[in-house]
Amino acid sequence: FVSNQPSADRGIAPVVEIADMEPDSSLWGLNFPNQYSTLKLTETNNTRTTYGGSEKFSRLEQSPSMLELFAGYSFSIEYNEDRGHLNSLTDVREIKRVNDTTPGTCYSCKSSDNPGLWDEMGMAQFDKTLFKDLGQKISEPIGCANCHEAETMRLIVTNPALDEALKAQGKDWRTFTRQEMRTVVCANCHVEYYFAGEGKYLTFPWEDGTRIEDISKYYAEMGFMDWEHPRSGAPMIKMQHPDYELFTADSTHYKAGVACADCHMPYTRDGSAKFSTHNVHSPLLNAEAACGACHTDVGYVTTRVATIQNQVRETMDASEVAIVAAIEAIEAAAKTPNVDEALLAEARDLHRESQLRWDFISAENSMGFHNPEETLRILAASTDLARQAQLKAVLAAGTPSIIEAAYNQ
Amino acid sequence: FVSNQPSADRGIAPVVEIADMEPDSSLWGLNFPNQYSTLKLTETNNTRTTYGGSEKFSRLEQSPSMLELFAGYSFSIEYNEDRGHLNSLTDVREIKRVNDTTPGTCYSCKSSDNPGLWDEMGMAQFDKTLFKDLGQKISEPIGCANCHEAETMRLIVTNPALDEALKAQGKDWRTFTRQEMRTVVCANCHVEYYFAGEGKYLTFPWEDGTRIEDISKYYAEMGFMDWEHPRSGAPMIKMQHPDYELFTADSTHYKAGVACADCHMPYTRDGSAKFSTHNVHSPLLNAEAACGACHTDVGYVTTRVATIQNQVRETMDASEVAIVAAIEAIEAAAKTPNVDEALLAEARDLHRESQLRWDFISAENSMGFHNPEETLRILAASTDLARQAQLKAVLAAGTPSIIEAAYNQ
Amino acid sequence: MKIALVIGIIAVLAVVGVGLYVTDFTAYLGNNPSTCNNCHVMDAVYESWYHGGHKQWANCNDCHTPHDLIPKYIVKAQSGYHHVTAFVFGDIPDAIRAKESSREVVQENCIRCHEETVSTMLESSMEFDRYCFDCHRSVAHGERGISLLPYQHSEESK
Ligand code: HEC
Ligand code: HEC
Ligand code: HEC
Ligand code: HEC
Ligand code: HEC
Ligand code: HEC
Ligand code: HEC
Ligand code: HEC
Ligand code: HEC
Ligand code: HEC
Ligand code: HEC
Ligand code: HEC
Ligand code: HEC
Ligand code: HEC
Ligand SMILES: [Ca+2]
Ligand SMILES: [Ca+2]
Repeated sequence: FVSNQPSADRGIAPVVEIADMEPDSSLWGLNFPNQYSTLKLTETNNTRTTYGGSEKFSRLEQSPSMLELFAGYSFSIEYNEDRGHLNSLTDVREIKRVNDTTPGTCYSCKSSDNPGLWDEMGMAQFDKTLFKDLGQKISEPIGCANCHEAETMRLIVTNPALDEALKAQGKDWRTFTRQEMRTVVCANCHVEYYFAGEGKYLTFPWEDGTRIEDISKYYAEMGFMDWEHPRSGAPMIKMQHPDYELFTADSTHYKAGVACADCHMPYTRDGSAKFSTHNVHSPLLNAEAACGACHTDVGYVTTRVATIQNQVRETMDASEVAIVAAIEAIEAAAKTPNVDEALLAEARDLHRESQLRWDFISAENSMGFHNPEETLRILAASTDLARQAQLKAVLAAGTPSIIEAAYNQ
Repeated sequence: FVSNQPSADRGIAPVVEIADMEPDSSLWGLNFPNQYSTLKLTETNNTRTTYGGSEKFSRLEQSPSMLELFAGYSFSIEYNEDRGHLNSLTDVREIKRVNDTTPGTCYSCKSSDNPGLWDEMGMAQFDKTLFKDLGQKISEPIGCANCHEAETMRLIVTNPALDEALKAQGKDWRTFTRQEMRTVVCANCHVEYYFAGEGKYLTFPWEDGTRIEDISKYYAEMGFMDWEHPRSGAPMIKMQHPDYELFTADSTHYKAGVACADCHMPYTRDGSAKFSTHNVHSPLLNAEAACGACHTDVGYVTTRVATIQNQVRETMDASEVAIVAAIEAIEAAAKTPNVDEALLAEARDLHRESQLRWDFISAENSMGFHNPEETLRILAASTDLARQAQLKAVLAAGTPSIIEAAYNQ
Repeated sequence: MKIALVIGIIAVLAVVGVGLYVTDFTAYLGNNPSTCNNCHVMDAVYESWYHGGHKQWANCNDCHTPHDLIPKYIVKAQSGYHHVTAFVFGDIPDAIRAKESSREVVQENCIRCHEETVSTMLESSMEFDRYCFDCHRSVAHGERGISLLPYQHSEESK
């Protein structure tokens, strides 16, 4: 089973030939109706879970402290809960974070037209093109071509940025096992990324590793920042959906050989035909199938998820309170006459380091379940750093008076 | 569905009648040679594991910051790694924490003579008697009588303090199932406790619940303290081996119905018949039997234990650094002329709250494995509170100068 | 009322009829594991049993049916009915898991074969209140019971 091949029992023999990188999923659907019809369901899913689900609610209204944490950055304008794959195109086009200067790079993970376009124009050109112009060429949401090779139906890396990031680590996905690909295929998109240089070249910050400490080191060494926080003046980094990075950081399930697809695309029965459901969403909505294949007691595991997510939510709330307190202290310190600039800079660094750790967990999508221990370890560090930032601000100002008001709120 | 009637061909027929609460384990051993001979092994076990094991090393040398955290309290004099049950009497008598005023209560969990003595003199009298006097009556280490009822051999609660603590929660152990008793029997001793009033009456602080927040609330409401920290002046609480409290706080294994005895007393074979090994120690030393029945891949689970324990150790180190910093800040603040006494008191409260949370995990014996998520949640809170204590001290002093030296160390 | 009754009877007959047909009835009076595997939904458990620790010692019925003659055929009738109706009316659970009743049957059989080994455990004056397979999760069908490929072949887990 070392070879990366699709399962033998596909159910149906091909009725039509599918062109390489065919963007139109409905054509693939003629050969594989079960997979196509289940993928279609992702368009209309709308059920909410305690911390996730498919309803497009505003994450900013859900946790208002984000307005202070993301102040001055596009994520404070509009930031919603994610939903099914077929909504990718609609949602990226409707989001207010996009404007006339937005690069085409924003389409990278939103359409099955991409593999063809990357092949035709190259990723550098793709990313250089403005979002509004590139949009002319794009009409399909996420589809078969983002995950499969038409001829063999095997799972492949379609995003050049992932191919390059793996190379940078000396890895070649073509040597991966089928079970590994059941996780890596999601890494085409469910990963932290940034835009390198003027060309807004899509890049994954993995050169030093995929742990939060490695990523923060990578950004620090290249002196990268997404924006400057208007109140603290710190050079900030925004983290985005590091689902793959957190899950693969020695989590219980990852080390046990479990793949993303095991939980999010469990095998389903249609009569006697067995296939992977392509209706990808929260496994809590179909726990019987998603967890039941491995856990005899589904009630037990879903209850554990609730316990873990509540522990994480509570710990994350504390981090948010601490970071906001740090921002206020630094802002006030900066206003004090003859403030110690060196210490102030240290305080700003601590703010950056604290918030990017918090965001690594906040932007991740399982409220910690993908890797509970790593999640809580990171949040503990985030709060510690935020409190140190607050203290450094006081040292910089030379007087605690700057925080009295804020502190006693 | 499984009959409890002694089956026709009984393994070992009782050769001697054992008196109720018989202190001498060797007599019980005549009837149950396997259990006795394995219990004997606990006397000589001496293998160390990464964070535990049976070697009697000094925990103070292992983590010197304890000298600052326990300053002014007996635990800063001598504090060793625990070892096998048969060493209980030797170790309690050798430890330098004991002096002429030490109450007999310290024998509560160290000898199989206790059930008989509690029955004869009552626990109030037992606890009132001085350690050095009560010692005359005690010659046996932990033994069968601490866990079993002689006539039926079933597991029972032998420590009156546990019986009372359960009653206070409206629970009656006599109604517990066998599987529940396989955990509760350990709670005779592996729990946090304190000495109530002049009579040093052994009490478990469980009236509001067994979570750390419940316990801290309980002590706060009764205004209890174990000692005053000489440097911070805070009213401190020492936590002791809350193995039972942490494990039962909705841990993965507890919710899955696993009991202490499952991992620490796995079944072993003597020829054909299985019996529970009574050689209780770190399961990492016999993982094949301790974990292997439930987890086929023993390598996987032991590696996970290492990962979890390292994450916990790292997070606990951060808590210790923060608490020491808080102690230094409060000490310095107290020395400043016209310090704000109200704020100083708040800082001391924060020190107490922070350290008792850290100690709940530090005094627990699995380096977090018994309940990884709860452990990390608690440590995150501990560090947060310690940093707040440090800041409060600065506010009380009215100047950050008090911490410059300490902070930049 | 009458009609309902008639329909009811017809329905039952239909089920039994189909049952006899799809399940090649006489085969189920026997003990051949492959007969269980007549159903694709039994593939996973058959596979896991085939590769599991007990193949050389026990077949399906050694564990899944009581061993005093009469109850055996009652259980077979019951489960056979479950299986067939579930099959015919298509309400096959997402994850097929043993019902409490089957667990008890299996437990009796574990003990039947291992009585001597477990005598000490069972002699306790308190009821032995758990299943053997709470611990021995892998003896029968592999650690994850019905867990499907490719998980059981994954490189990571080895
Ligand atoms: C062991 C099962 C499991 C594995 C493996 C797993 N997940 Fe999840 N995932 C979950 C659970 C449970 C949630 C929480 C859902 C909720 O809160 O409603 C979740 C949530 C998510 C969400 C958010 C879903 C929502 O409701 O919005 C995304 C996105 C996601 N996972 C992606 C991934 C990716 C990518 C991988 C692999 C790198 C992965 N998951 C691996 C179980 C799993
Ligand atoms: C081509 C890019 C891409 C790939 C490949 C991809 N995803 Fe997604 N995924 C997205 C985007 C974009 C969204 C959000 C869509 C939206 O909200 O409009 C999303 C949403 C999700 C959600 C949330 C669905 C909901 O209803 O809340 C889950 C869960 C998820 N993906 C899991 C996976 C898993 C598991 C894999 C791999 C088997 C995977 N994704 C592969 C881009 C991708
Ligand atoms: C490397 C892949 C990748 C790139 C590049 C990317 N996204 Fe996404 N996007 C995702 C994934 C995966 C999700 C679903 C998970 C989540 O929302 O956290 C998502 C979700 C979204 C959503 C729905 C949830 C929300 O945030 O409201 C919007 C809108 C969106 N992206 C817009 C953009 C924009 C604008 C850009 C460019 C600045 C961009 N994306 C770049 C992968 C990507
Ligand atoms: C988000 C990623 C993703 C998208 C989009 C996607 N697939 Fe899949 N597909 C998978 C994964 C993961 C598997 C499991 C592969 C394995 O087990 O080797 C899979 C398996 C399959 C299989 C093998 C049989 C099975 O069900 O396990 C077929 C056929 C298939 N997909 C067809 C399609 C078609 C047709 C489309 C478009 C309508 C599509 N897929 C879109 C990820 C995807
Ligand atoms: C492909 C197999 C597989 C699937 C699917 C799976 N798990 Fe697990 N799960 C495991 C294994 C293996 C472990 C590790 C412990 C063990 O060996 O039993 C585990 C452990 C756990 C634990 C204990 C870890 C902890 O932190 O408490 C929980 C809870 C859990 N799984 C929940 C879930 C949930 C919820 C789902 C579905 C969303 C799920 N699992 C899907 C195989 C699986
Ligand atoms: C799921 C298995 C499991 C369960 C259940 C369990 N433990 Fe443990 N225990 C461990 C492991 C693993 C360690 C770590 C040993 C080490 O670090 O060497 C440990 C450590 C300990 C230690 C310290 C051992 C040493 O090496 O010094 C004590 C004491 C202990 N446990 C008592 C208990 C008590 C009391 C309970 C029930 C309330 C319990 N354990 C439940 C697995 C378990
Ligand atoms: C009568 C009190 C008492 C009871 C009951 C008791 N313990 Fe202990 N346990 C102790 C004491 C005291 C020590 C430390 C002995 C020493 O270090 O001298 C200890 C040590 C241990 C150790 C460490 C051994 C080593 O080698 O490091 C483990 C593990 C342990 N106990 C587990 C358990 C479990 C599991 C149970 C229940 C089945 C249990 N204990 C019941 C008092 C008790
Ligand atoms: C409620 C039961 C209980 C009481 C009361 C108790 N102990 Fe213990 N003791 C234990 C357990 C359980 C252990 C093993 C776990 C551990 O060391 O954390 C232990 C371990 C010890 C050890 C060996 C490890 C070490 O700390 O060096 C010494 C010595 C000891 N106790 C002395 C005392 C003294 C002195 C007192 C009275 C002040 C006392 N004990 C009261 C239960 C108790
Ligand atoms: C630290 C607590 C403890 C001590 C001390 C102890 N036992 Fe046990 N014993 C247990 C536990 C827990 C079980 C498992 C009971 C069950 O499964 O119902 C047990 C089970 C037994 C059994 C039932 C058969 C078996 O092995 O499971 C016998 C007989 C027994 N013990 C005899 C003794 C004898 C004799 C001594 C003294 C030499 C002794 N025990 C000391 C905790 C203890
Ligand atoms: C009586 C059965 C039993 C015993 C004995 C047992 N476990 Fe578990 N273990 C479980 C169950 C049940 C789960 C929950 C996940 C699942 O459903 O498989 C689990 C989960 C785990 C997990 C995943 C949780 C996490 O936080 O990563 C680890 C690791 C683990 N066990 C290690 C051990 C170790 C180490 C031992 C021995 C010291 C042990 N277990 C003994 C039954 C057991
Ligand atoms: C007619 C097709 C078919 C055959 C033949 C078959 N099964 Fe099943 N079996 C099913 C279906 C469908 C289910 C799921 C429905 C349910 O859970 O009741 C099932 C469920 C089960 C279950 C779990 C539910 C329960 O009853 O506890 C067991 C155990 C089981 N089968 C054992 C067997 C054994 C043993 C044999 C051979 C003697 C066998 N099966 C032959 C179709 C079949
Ligand atoms: C050694 C005893 C044994 C043998 C032989 C055995 N089983 Fe099982 N079977 C079990 C146990 C134990 C379970 C799990 C019950 C549980 O965990 O709830 C089980 C569960 C099942 C289930 C339900 C799926 C699940 O994991 O709960 C089915 C279906 C099943 N067996 C069918 C079969 C078939 C068909 C065969 C022969 C090919 C077979 N069994 C052979 C002991 C056995
Ligand atoms: C038809 C008789 C029979 C039945 C039913 C049976 N076994 Fe066994 N089992 C055996 C034989 C024979 C062996 C091999 C010799 C030995 O170790 O006793 C064995 C071996 C074992 C072993 C040791 C080898 C291994 O695979 O780990 C365990 C544990 C075991 N059985 C548990 C069980 C459990 C649990 C059940 C019920 C789910 C069960 N057995 C049902 C006959 C049976
Ligand atoms: C608390 C967990 C637990 C439970 C419950 C349990 N066992 Fe075991 N069993 C074990 C352990 C651990 C061993 C390994 C003993 C050894 O190898 O030294 C074992 C060994 C065995 C063996 C011998 C295996 C060999 O290698 O020969 C058999 C047979 C067995 N068990 C059958 C059963 C049966 C039947 C039941 C139910 C009546 C049962 N077990 C219940 C934990 C358990
Ligand atoms: Ca969502
Ligand atoms: Ca020890």
